Amino acid sequence: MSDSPAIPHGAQVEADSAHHEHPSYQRHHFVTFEQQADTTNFAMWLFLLTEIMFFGGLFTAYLIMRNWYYPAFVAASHQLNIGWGTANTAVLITSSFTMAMGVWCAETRRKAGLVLCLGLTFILGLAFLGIKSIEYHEKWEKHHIPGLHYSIKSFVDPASDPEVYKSYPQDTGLQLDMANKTELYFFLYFAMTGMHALHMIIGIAILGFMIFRARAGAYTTGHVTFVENFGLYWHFVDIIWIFLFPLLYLISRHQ
Amino acid sequence: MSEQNLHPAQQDQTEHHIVSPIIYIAVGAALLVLTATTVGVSFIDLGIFNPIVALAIAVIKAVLVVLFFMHVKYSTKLTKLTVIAGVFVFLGLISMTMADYISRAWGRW
Amino acid sequence: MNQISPVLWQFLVKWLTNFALFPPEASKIAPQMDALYFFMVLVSLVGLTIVVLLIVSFSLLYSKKRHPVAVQIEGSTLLEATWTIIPLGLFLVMFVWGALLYFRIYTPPANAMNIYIVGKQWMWKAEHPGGQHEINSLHVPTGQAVQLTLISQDVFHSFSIPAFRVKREAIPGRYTTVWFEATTPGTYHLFCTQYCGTNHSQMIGDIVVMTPDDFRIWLAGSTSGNSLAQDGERLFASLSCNACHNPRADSRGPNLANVYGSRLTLSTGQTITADDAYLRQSILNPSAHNIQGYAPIMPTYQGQISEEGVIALVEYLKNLNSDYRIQQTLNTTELPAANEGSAAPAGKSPAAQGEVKP
Amino acid sequence: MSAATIVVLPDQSTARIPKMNFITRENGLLSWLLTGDHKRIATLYLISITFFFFIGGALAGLIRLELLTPQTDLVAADTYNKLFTMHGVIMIFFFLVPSVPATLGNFLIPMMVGAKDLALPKVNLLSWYLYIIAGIMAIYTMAAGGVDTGWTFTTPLSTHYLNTHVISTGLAIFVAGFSSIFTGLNFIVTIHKMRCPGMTWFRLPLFVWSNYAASILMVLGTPVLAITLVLIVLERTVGIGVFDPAKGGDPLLFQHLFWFYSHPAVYIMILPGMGVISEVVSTFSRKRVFGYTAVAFSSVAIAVFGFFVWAHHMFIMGISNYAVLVFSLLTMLVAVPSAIKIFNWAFTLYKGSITFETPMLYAFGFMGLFTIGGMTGVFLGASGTDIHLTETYFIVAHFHFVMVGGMLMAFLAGIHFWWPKWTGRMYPEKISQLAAVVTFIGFNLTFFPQFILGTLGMPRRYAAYPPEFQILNVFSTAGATILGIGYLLPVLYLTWSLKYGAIAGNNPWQATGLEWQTQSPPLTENFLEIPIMDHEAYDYEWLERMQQKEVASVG
Repeated sequence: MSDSPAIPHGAQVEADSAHHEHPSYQRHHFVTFEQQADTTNFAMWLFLLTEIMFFGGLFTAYLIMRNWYYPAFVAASHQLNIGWGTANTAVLITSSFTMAMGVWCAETRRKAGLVLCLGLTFILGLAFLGIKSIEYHEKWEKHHIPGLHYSIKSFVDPASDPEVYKSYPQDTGLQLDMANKTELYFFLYFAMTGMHALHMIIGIAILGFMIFRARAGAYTTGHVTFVENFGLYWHFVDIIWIFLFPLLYLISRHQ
Repeated sequence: MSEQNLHPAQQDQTEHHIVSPIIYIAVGAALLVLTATTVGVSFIDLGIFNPIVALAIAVIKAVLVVLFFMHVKYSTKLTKLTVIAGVFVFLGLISMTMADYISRAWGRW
Repeated sequence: MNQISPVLWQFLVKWLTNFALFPPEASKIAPQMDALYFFMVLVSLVGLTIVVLLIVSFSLLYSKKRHPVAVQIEGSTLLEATWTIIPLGLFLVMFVWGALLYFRIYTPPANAMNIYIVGKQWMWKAEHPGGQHEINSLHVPTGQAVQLTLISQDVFHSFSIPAFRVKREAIPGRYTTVWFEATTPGTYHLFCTQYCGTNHSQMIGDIVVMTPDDFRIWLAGSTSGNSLAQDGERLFASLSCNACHNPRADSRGPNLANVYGSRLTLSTGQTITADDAYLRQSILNPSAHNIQGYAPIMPTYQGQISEEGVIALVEYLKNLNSDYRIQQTLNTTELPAANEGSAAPAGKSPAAQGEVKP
Repeated sequence: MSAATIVVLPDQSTARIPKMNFITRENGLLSWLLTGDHKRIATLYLISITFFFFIGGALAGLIRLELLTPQTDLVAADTYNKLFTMHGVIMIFFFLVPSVPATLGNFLIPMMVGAKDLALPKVNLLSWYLYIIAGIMAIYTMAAGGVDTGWTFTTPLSTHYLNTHVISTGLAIFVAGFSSIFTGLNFIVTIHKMRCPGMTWFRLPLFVWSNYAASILMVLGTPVLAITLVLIVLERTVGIGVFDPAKGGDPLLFQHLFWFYSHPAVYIMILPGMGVISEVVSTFSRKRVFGYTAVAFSSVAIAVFGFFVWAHHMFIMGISNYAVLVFSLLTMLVAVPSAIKIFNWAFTLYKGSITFETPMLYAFGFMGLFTIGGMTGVFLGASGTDIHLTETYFIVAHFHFVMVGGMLMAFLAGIHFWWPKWTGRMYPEKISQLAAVVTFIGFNLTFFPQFILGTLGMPRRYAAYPPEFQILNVFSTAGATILGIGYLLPVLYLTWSLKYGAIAGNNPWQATGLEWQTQSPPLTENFLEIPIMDHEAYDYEWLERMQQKEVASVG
């Protein structure tokens, strides 16, 4: 099988005699290594489908609530710092790019490049979480954590919040009942970004493990499936953010 | 196994395609430019079009990531179908739920 | 039999006298519902008979003994099309028929008498427009369309009258409606059918259907003094609603006379019909519908008025067809001082005096 | 019953269970707990779901006993509420959803497609461990005092008005959900990527098709339930308000999200059962399934339409009229593929050569009961009659006809059909036929009166009820007792057969599936060498030719 030249990573490996010319990383129940790679790739895609639906419930809730309590969602969204949001988007997109490059390095068997790319992705991922935690901290200080000493002061009286009021001087105070609904916005904000951050944390943990293994040369001998599939996961997390960013930060900028 | 009887799993396999880094750089740059665009546009008051433009740009970005970073452009039909199925059901959930909420306001008839 | 076991005999007699196979038809919609129901039963029986007949006759005809060698048949497009299209057609008939029925049950006629129903764990409270309160029972006349406007104070409940073939969930935070026209006097079951906690099965009551004359007597005999609208009027005054909502030229809020049923223009430019749900929403979540031309200063009364209080207010506003009444309340705001302390007429505890029965 | 039979057993005096098979391959508890073999995991699943089935069944027994009299005399109302809640949770999430897929599907799909194992054996094992963790959490919940929200977790009741173990139950279902996601994912990947040479899509046994359809539902539906349960847990712990009307949230949103999973879940439960019926009906009438393509595509159609009918659970809850129309129409459409299947199975018998072994009896039971269950579903899908019948015993009877009359019958049909393959031994035929008949009678006696009760208006989830409903409830309870015996019998004789049953040989039913062409119990690798599929599914002539060839070569 593996003597077919069309298959770049059919790697001539230290084949044991029982399993003629099968690479060591091929599981026994697959006929060929390509089948294995294809299978795990497809499985990863299906897993991402479940992830789409997992976030789907939150997106649905967000759209419905935004539709209902539009002024509250607009006012609450003005609390988010577009600067940090943009920075984070850029960071995440860059990390996606380095991840894609990492996959390329693995495919073309560039060990140093792979370690570098994974390392960069790791650092960018941490940077994203760092910026996110700055934003979370700001919410904490302003008492915008739902369910926990939540305060609607900034929404009833926007002038009491000079930083935000500076950028949105057109904001008038919300009536009490509508101001209360900002808590829903912040809950959904924390649920969505929190769930996203959780995926990032899991991703970063796996990245750490991968860097360790990549230094040992595990992914540059033709067995790139793991790096590729992790790449899919990482890009998926990126895509979620690509939608979260405009929905949470941008679309209410001018309303 | 016999070489004549190709495993069906292999029939819809494409040759593993390595995407050139130039494409990655181009896509990465495009994504950053689109991010800048969407932020920029959000500072212009377009009324109802602000969310539409923002989401349209987000969709373009997502499609770029899916096609190039995630290699779907070079993948089998099966992968493409998988992505489409996921998006279809996701949109089904959102649109049919939203349809109930929006049409409630239309009154009885 | 009687000699063998008197106990068993008693038991059987008790059973058989209590035994029911089909619910009484006591509303105008019930026969229509049953027509569709029996049509569906018929279709099901025919379908089931066909399936059973096929299985039994094939089993007999083509058992291994009689028919040792099977004949391989690929399928038959014609046959398969038949049993795709015929069921589809039947299901579509049921769909249309069912939808017509659905809209009939949930679209009250304009002249319907409105009764408010409040569900709470674990009782039903009914509020008649005349101010009669009932708990776990509902008196209705025959020959008169009755609309129920339902709301729940806590969790989902479901107001079900099997004899009328109607049912509607009472949802927290939203009005739902259902209507019926009773035809046969008698006492019927009222069930809560949506699981609502520990004593769900105790949330039952009686629907008492009376002739119009009896009903009038009952109404007169169980009045609590004030009509629902009058309760609302007091509340309107005690909450000082009239401080803003009055017919003066410089009033801070829109004048509410004749507001019910009118088209209103919101500050967003949308128009909306002022129905029960709208009025309720405007009292509890006023910011959801700011009226064009008025500053959004209306405070929320969420948590300050009970559902019954809101109902009284809504009923008051519904009947408010002239400025005169508001001016009256303006002049007499100070008068009902005794009512000042308790924000809601619920404070007068309809529970205590409501269940006056004829 | 006809004496004619297709059972062909090897000569019992010389026959032996093959020394080398998946059971004897390795020994010791660890070899089972760390196995990657789909057949061993299926066995683990079979034991675990049987355990949960009898817990759920015991709870059902208590429910029926309480309903023997109109008063709350056996248990108090709150205990009764816990009983039916735990019955629902355990039966749905710990028995019905994993029943056929995780046991029979796990055992058979790799063999049916001619693979050595599922595509992702470790994920498969993980899925079983998740199931066990979830099961332990569910049992903990019961031991700690139970939960009384009803399996539907209606908000705001479940979030703000009850003080029982909602969180641990929610998390248990969350974990069980991931177990089922991984099973479904594994099946889809296996069916796409692991088919043996020659195994085209239209040569796949219909069991594979229907499991494939169910897997799609599992993969795309379950995550929505997962996030909904996370929101419920957050609502209880933090008080987030998305489902709380007092804070501006919407309890109907919960209903939407919950039923987005829980309606397709019904198809997750029934589709694999339909697959079993296709196999059994074909085998015992020695005939290719009538209209293979139609049956295959009807499974997929059910899966696709099944996603977009969820709001028919909410017709009386105040969703918009337009939504009612759309969802009611789609519900009618989804009923059609089920009708197609029923008639196709019935016509599979036409000009067949039918025998009446136990699996076939169960399959007949399925066809009759599922017809009733499906048709009564139409009563509930038509928006008008739904008003009167929903939330009453009619709906209880309807879904028990589908789930118990349909799915459980199919499960038992499947267990009896593949038991010889699984264990290498036959069970006593006469007593198993008796069990099938007892189950059928008990079932009808239990659940048919409930249709009448529902029409009368008896609400579901009532611990006490008006006295005129008693006589029908007594019938129902009596039926439940018979049904209980019907379910206990197979446990006894199947366990007995493990040691004393006749040796089954490779293919006791003369069936055509690839799984029957290997030894019983199979090897760990399933086949000595990867099979090549050179014939259509259910090709009995091919089987005959092959057997003649074998006889010739032996002779």
